[in-house]
Amino acid sequence: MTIANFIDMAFLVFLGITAFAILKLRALFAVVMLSSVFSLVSAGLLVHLDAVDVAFTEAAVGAGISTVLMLATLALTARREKAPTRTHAVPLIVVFLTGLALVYGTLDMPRFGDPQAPVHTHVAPKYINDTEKEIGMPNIVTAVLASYRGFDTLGEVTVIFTAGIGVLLLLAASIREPDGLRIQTMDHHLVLRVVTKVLIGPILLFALYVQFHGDYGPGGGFQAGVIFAAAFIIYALVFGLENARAAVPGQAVRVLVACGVLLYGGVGVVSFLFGENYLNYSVLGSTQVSGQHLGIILVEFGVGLTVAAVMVSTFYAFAGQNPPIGDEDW
Amino acid sequence: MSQIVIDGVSWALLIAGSILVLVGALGLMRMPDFYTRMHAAGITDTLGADLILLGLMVQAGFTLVTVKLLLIGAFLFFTSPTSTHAIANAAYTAGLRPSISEWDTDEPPEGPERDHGEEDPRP
Amino acid sequence: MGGSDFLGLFNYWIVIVLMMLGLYTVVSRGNLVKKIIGLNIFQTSVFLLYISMGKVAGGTAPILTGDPKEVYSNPLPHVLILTAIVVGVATTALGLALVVRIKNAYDSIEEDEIQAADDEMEFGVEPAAKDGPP
Amino acid sequence: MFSATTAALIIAMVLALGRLYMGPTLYDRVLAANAFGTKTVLMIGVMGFLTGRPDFLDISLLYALINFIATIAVLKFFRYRTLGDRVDPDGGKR
Repeated sequence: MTIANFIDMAFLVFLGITAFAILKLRALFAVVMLSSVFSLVSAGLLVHLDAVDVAFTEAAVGAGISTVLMLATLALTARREKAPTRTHAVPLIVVFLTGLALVYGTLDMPRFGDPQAPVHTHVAPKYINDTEKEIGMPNIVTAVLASYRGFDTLGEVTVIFTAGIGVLLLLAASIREPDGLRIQTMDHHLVLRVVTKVLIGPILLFALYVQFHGDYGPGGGFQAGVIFAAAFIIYALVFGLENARAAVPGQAVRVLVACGVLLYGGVGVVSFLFGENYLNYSVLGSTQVSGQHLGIILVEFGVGLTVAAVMVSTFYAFAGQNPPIGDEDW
Repeated sequence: MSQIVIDGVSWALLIAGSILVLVGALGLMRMPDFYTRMHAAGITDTLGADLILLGLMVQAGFTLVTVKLLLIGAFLFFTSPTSTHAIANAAYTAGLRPSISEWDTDEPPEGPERDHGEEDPRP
Repeated sequence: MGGSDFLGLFNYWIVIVLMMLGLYTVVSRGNLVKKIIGLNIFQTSVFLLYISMGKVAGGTAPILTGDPKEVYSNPLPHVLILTAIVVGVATTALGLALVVRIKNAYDSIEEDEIQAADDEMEFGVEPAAKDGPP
Repeated sequence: MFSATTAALIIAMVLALGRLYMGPTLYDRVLAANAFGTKTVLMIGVMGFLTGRPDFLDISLLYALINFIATIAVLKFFRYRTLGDRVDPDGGKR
């Protein structure tokens, strides 16, 4: 057993323990902390399994945005799960049998890491061999994401767009304008304010780096969008939601949500006008490679715009709800 | 020859960092109350992390990797104490007091008495 | 079954365990936030299944190094899962928004209490099992 | 040598996970989660060197950042029970 196996197993066992603890604990706050750790561990495992781009996304999304949204929900709902009132014999049996069937199914699967597995013998070799020639960028994942499977990604961006609209429809109606004065809650946390002020610039810079360096290293629109959103969210957390809304108005963010999808779709239409297939970027530049580069940068920028805007407006919608619970209840 | 020196220095740094991280984690597990645990986790972690990163930097030499490690180190150097400070601040203002068993008097601690576990005080 | 089978299938087995833990959390817990977290666990385990299948022994991350003999792991699952993660958080946000609205409407996020309130509204019966006001 | 560091980090992660599970106060859990995050940052850095391709430190950097943001969110949640602004009901009259 090599050190690689050891890391792999250690991470998997961590995941199992964490998931079990999530099932067992009834304090919802602890559950949210554990789910943030779950996502950290799974991202570590993803790095180990060579999926650096995926780990990047999981780190930003799972440990950052998800945790913040879940905390916002807890602040608006309840802090503790009620004790179960019924027995769980039937779900337990069903789950056990399903698991058994799935384990039986794995016995016929190709072994972990087998290079001859069917997954590795069809389209993947084409992507790996042709990316350099056809797209001309080192990061195969970005090339496949934005160019070879551009339709998929357009679909995913549309799903994110739709989910964002759904959240706004559900929550925007109940954002109440308060009668009282809004209190800048974090005013006296001097250390936090200074450190945050120092860090926001580098965070935005890092997001830009991730956005535009995605062709050469791990990164791209999805990750960068989430990091952008994280910068605005930390600003809103420390300096107050009102100030954040003054800096980035909710209206503008909602417009940006649509702009990103439009940019993505628009690049496809432009390639139409040049007489090529939808989302074929080769015609955008003088050579195929330069066209692909331009197309991928534009498309990734659209993705980043939509993702960032959806995340920020979702956060605004959650944080803008007035908590129904008075201080003495806690 | 120089490779041996580089390896030696980086290994020493890595080992020192690993030991500090281990000690910190042990303290996090074994210390009796919240503030002592924070002491263990906060202080040793910052130094341990930076030592490990320093060890990696020595391995990497003058490359982009070193710049990134430097950034991570700087970031941890800023955020780790800030987080620890913020947690301590939140715990203290919420009324959690260090347990000082030797000087413990019968008087209740100052500040609003709140529930710090997850038990919901409401019926 | 030999040792290589164990190592070769260990990833899939743990993934299945995680999947079942997530599923069990969803079906057996009445709290809606907990259900959503269970769904997230299930989702992450599916991601891990895909990525495990994409791993090639001795391979490295699919970012070209310029070395023609380099073995790369399969980039296709990475692409699929990368987008799935972001879509996953968007749908999680939607689910949480629904939970917030349910809390506003029913003043509870426990499944049985919501069911009881629904029954009461629809049939006008006071359910016997209701323990205390929500 | 990187393996030794990896092993030390894994043990430290186990201990942090234990503290996270045991509690007993909310603050212990946040502390443990924060410590766990720091260890993951280091782990990913060391893992890059272990596999001989240390180009992926961007992920570590992102982790350090996200960990900080999550901690701030948690603390704001503790202190003020909301992630938005608090409203003073009498504020208009003062």
